[in-house]
Amino acid sequence: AAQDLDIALISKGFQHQFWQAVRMGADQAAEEFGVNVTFEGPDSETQVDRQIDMLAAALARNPDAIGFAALDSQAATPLLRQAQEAGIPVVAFDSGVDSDIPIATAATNNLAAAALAADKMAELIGGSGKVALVVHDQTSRTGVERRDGFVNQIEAEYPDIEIVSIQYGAGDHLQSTEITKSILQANPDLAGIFGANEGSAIGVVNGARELGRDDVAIIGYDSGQAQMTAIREGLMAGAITQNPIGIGYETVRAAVAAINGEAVEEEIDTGFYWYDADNIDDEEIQAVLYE
Amino acid sequence: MSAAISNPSPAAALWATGAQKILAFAGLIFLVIGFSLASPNFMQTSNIISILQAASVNGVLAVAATLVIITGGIDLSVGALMTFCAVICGVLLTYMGLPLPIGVAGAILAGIASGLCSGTFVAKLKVPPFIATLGMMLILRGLSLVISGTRPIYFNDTPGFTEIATGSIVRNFLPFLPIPNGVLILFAVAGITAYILGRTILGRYAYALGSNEEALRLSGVNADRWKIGIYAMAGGICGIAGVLIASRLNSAQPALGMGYELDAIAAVVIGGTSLSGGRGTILGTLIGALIMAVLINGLRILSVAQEWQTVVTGSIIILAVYIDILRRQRAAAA
Amino acid sequence: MSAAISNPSPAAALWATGAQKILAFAGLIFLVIGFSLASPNFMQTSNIISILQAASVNGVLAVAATLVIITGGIDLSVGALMTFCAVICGVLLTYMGLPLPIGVAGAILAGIASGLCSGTFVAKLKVPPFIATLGMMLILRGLSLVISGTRPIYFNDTPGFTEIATGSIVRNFLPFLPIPNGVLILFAVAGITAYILGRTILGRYAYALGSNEEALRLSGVNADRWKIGIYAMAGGICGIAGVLIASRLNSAQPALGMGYELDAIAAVVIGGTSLSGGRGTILGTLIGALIMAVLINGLRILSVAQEWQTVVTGSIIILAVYIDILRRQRAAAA
Amino acid sequence: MTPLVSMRDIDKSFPGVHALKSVQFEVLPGEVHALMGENGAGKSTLMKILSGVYSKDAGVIELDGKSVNVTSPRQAQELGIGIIHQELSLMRDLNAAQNIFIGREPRSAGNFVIDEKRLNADTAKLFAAMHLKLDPKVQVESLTIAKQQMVEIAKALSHKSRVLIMDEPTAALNDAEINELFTIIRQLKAEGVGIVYISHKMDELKRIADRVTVMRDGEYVGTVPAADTPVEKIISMMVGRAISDEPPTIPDLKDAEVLLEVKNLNRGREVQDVSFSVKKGEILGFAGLMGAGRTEVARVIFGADSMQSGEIFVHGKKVSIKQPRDAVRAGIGYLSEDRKQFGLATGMDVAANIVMASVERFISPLGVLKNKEIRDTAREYIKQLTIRTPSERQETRFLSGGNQQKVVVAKWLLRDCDVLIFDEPTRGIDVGAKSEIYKLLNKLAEQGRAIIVISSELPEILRLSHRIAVMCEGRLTGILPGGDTPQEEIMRLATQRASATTTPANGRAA
Ligand SMILES: Nc1ncnc2c1ncn2[C@@H]1O[C@H](COP(=O)(O)OP(=O)(O)OP(=O)(O)O)[C@@H](O)[C@H]1O
Ligand SMILES: Nc1ncnc2c1ncn2[C@@H]1O[C@H](COP(=O)(O)OP(=O)(O)OP(=O)(O)O)[C@@H](O)[C@H]1O
Ligand SMILES: [Mg+2]
Ligand SMILES: [Mg+2]
Repeated sequence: AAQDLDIALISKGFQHQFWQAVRMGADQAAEEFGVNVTFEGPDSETQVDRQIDMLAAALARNPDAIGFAALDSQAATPLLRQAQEAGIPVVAFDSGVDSDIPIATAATNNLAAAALAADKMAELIGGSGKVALVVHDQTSRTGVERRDGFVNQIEAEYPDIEIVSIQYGAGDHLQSTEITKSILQANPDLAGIFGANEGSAIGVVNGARELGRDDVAIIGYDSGQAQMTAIREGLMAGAITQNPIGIGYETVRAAVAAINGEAVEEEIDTGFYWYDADNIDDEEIQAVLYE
Repeated sequence: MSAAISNPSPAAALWATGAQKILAFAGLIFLVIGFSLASPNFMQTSNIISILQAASVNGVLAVAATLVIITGGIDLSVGALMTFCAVICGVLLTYMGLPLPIGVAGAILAGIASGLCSGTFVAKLKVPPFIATLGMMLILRGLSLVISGTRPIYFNDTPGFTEIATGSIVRNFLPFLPIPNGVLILFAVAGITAYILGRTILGRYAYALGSNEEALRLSGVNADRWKIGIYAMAGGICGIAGVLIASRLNSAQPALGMGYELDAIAAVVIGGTSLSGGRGTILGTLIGALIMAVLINGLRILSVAQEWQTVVTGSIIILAVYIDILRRQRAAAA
Repeated sequence: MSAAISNPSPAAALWATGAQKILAFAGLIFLVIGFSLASPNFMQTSNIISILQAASVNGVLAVAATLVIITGGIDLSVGALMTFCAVICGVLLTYMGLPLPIGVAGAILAGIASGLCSGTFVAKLKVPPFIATLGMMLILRGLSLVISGTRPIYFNDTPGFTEIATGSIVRNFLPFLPIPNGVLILFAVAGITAYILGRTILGRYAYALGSNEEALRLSGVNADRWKIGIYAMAGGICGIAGVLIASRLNSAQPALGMGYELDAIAAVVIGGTSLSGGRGTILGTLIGALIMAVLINGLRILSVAQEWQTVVTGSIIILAVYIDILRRQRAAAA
Repeated sequence: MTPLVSMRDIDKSFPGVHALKSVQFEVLPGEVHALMGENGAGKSTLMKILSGVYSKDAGVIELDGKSVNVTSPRQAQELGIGIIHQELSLMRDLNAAQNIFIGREPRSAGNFVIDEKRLNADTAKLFAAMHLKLDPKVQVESLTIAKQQMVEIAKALSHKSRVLIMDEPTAALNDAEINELFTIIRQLKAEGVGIVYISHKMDELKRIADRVTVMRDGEYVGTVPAADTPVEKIISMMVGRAISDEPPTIPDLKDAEVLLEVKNLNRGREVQDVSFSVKKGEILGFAGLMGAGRTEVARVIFGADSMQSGEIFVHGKKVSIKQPRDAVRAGIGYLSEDRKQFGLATGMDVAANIVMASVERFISPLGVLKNKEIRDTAREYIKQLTIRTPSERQETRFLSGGNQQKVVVAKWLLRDCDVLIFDEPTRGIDVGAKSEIYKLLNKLAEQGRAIIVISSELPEILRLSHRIAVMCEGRLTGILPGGDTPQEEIMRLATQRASATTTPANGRAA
């Protein structure tokens, strides 16, 4: 019976490892609860309208529940209302939806997570010096929140740290590599760089390695094998990880509960963690990392 | 005149062109039937409307691209220009609080202005259209971010703005068929452009430019001016697309539109317009845009895994065009 | 045969072509001087090497695109094919644990196979190159995700793999000039391709195809077969680009490569190759790729805000091509 | 003697056109067999079937008495059938040598690398044998049509074919080059090569052909010996009626208004200090050898190329012409010598091309086209110029060469200019149509227009011109009276400086 339940997850991205980890968590839950889950997302976090089309197609399928990570909450509101009218429960994930329609939200607090990265950066460079950011996107919510979370924390707490450059590499590893190299070239005395998502972080590591700069403190975001290796090898000081598998899992779990008419927790904080060479092998951390 | 020339009866000729036109839809009909059989959820009013709506922005952009392609050029800036116009609209309505018609007019004028630039680069400075519009694409992409302050601009203060694309005038007359206005706008833009291409001097010169620009010039026509005019018209249509997408998202997203140019051009080419210029129709472009929208929607409805969706889309695009080529060959041989 | 044909002395002619060639670099030199004056950090060995390295992947892709464009076609699949070949390389080396040369050969063969497909679609099925390679782009993009299991594949088990692009043989001889191998590979690929274009039958027929395909056919040449051969060669070069990028990132990233096709084509066109086919040089393409790399690097070094970087890049691309057009007109008039 | 080639009952249809109806044709070894017929008679189509470009719908082709099936150009080449196509089919971006040996490049190093040295040397040899002074490495794009035609001929000769088809090889050549070509043809004849010769120039028949086959409307009319059949007979076989050919009656234009006056026109080497005037009702012929600069003068006057210095007066008023539009506004029309490149939008239909220069006349105030009027006008001109086309909606690229030319003529007739410049107006046009165009030009002059005719065919110049301007190497070397001016006088002015070919001009200029 439950096997016939159809849950459509519309995420913000697809190919990136973070989203694949979310998908993995969703698949785990799907297996556990015996439901069908589909997972889709646009090619980049700027494609708001493509995501709307995906949501519309998912609605046309008439699923039993929808999981949605909004690129832009407002743009999706009419369709979400349509879902509500059709009695399809909506679970928001990743970064929430500004609306009262979702019955639950499984998300990371990106602002707080990036602020933690800023604290760690300050600690690593001794509270003063120049730092730069390589961010994946200039307009998307995750990009903006991680940038602002980091920048605001630095500005508020560490007056001796100067942010000299913020550039955007679309999360493309190669582009982020080139960006990092030019930042280092332009600022030979740079003390640290923050890469705001997986692709950006790996690009930062690559760029520093290609220029032979092992004196720069690098902080990453999310996980993936490359970042984990970089942390173990000492190229990267550490990174913030969310709990993508948990996000995916919780989203599906909440959806199933809602379909079955059970009560669901409204705010499911999936949390974020700092990990570095010291704690990377801890069980608690390993549980939230993905290869 | 030689007796060898066969003169089929007018009725037969009419029938032949009719059949010809229907057959041009073959790929589309084939897809629709296929998906209808595969999933009961496909052939439903609400889904058909979703498809039309998904086709509307790409369709309008494709109409703009068709104009330029017919002159033998190419327009890579359509997506970026759409976004730029949406941002302009947002600035006028939300930041400056001007009334709605001014916002819409401003977006269209911005499109025309940008088209004038591209057209001038191409016609006067002789920069190849690919480069001129690639440059414009980058410039507009940057300017959209600059003007908007890299933030989406919301239209919450302009009531009725979302109605432009998502409201439905049709519903008032046919309650069971709530076709959104955005779709009507697509058909209106397509219809008007088809008329202009087929029946006016601008259209005539567009085809002549693509067919043999030098011959047109040597016929004493100010070819450059007309070419600029066509780019400007294409720009204006992108402005309409900008309003459409802004209205649909109730916001101007300054980073939107990357890669949209290829989708638009794909719709044009699937619709049978030649990239070397001189030939092409708006009807074909419309069909091309619909084929793409149906395909993607259908695969989603069938819950095909996303990585396979891409593979299937690519294959079907090639196949659709190949079938169209075969059909033409048959038609020419018959 | 009229006396109007002037016959300048060979020396003068040589000088004229020499000057001509140098002038083709004008845009590049202009940019380099400009940035050097603007920032002391620009003109440094390490940065020049960074620029060369940044140009290497795009440069190799642009060389592949040049081949196809000279035949009068266009190749939108170069970026996706690069990624696909990188993934194939990863599957062979990491998943199957085969030795390094087999992985590299496999990537190049995968590229050639894909080129054979595109070429067959274009030459045999008469699908327009734009559509055939757009379709291939989507197919390859999807297949890369499918084959890799939507995960990056790391080359940690293949020691020496990263050396392919990031190691430096030159350093052994010139310790102060650690030019990475990736840059050497770019120059090698460009040199060999230039030789093939200029001196072999394949090259001759590439130009002939772009110039007047029908005439080539009427001359009794199996135009289709040669065209397929050229697409295959372009595919093989994309395979090399795939190895290059995989080596540089020490991983095959299955989602990489979007938008790379436009960058590659832009480099080709900035380098003076005509999109209508029949003319173009690899040297020009190299310069085009370098202009783009210098421009972006320089703007970043100057810490120009990213949104303005895009605007400036767009303007300079248009300007560079416009200056090149003026230069040619002068040269033709003189 | 077994014929080298024998074609029987050949049938071919195109969409809407039955181009060949059970046609027969044969060539003997060592024979020059002329194939004649009006524009659109099917000559080119028949030869394209023989050379493997088109496939036949029905019929037999025999080579040396054995039935063969020619399916591709390559196979035709292997069978020893070579062809010079009517429409130039060179690769613009390659040089002359590369064009000539395309597909047969001499190779070195593993059969893949081209031996460019030998390629150029072989080409140079070929050119020398043709007495052609041309650099093998010259880009064909930079050559005039005439020189491109010579390259085509060189290419066909290099094949050493047993059957050589020449589809209007002389359409763009001057007398010296035609003589050179004929020498080559005689040489080939002596070697036993069979030659198919297509031309609209009647005088060439007597000089070179052994037999003549005439076609009309896709049908075989008959084959006659060239020597003892009067030209009139052949013409009447072609058109089904006789055509008269009277010299011009030169009107008295002493008091006529000067419509166009050109003073000290200069543009590089091609146009040096050219001054002349044309009166209302006058036909001024422009004679000269290939590359003399006549086309360039016309293009400069028309604004297609910019002038370096000079003045142009229309109706006595000085006009500034910067682009063709200015010229057309001033009442000047120009019919280009290269219709494909400059005259026609070949992808558009006949009606669109005819009204191309006058669209503004067929629009409502809002810019909407009056399609019915356009159609009627097009039909009128199709009838007037007997343009052979299934309808005014046929794309011009499907028309035969001569009919395409007529479409361009129609375009300028419709535009109704005061001054009309016709550059090689009858290139590739059959005798019937030619005499119609002559009549037309005369009528236009009588209506009070000023006409300039540029032609490389002296008989045409003599037949039409009221005055004859002669050019040589960019200079106007003299203006002669029309009527009975001897050809020698024209040729003397046309060759006042260095000749076009390596051998001295004497005896070849006749
Ligand atoms: N590819 C084609 N498609 C359609 N019609 C064609 C095609 N080629 C030739 N025709 C038609 O076939 C007929 C014969 O044309 P062809 O070119 O053989 O004439 P021609 O005798 O060579 O004339 P000309 O002296 O003008 O060159 C014409 O009516 C022409 O319009
Ligand atoms: N667009 C051009 N570019 C370069 N050279 C040109 C161009 N047009 C003409 N020429 C050259 O100018 C000279 C004059 O050519 P033009 O065509 O005016 O001569 P013509 O008398 O009309 O001869 P033809 O019989 O070849 O038409 C020739 O040497 C020709 O090569
Ligand atoms: Mg012919
Ligand atoms: Mg001429």
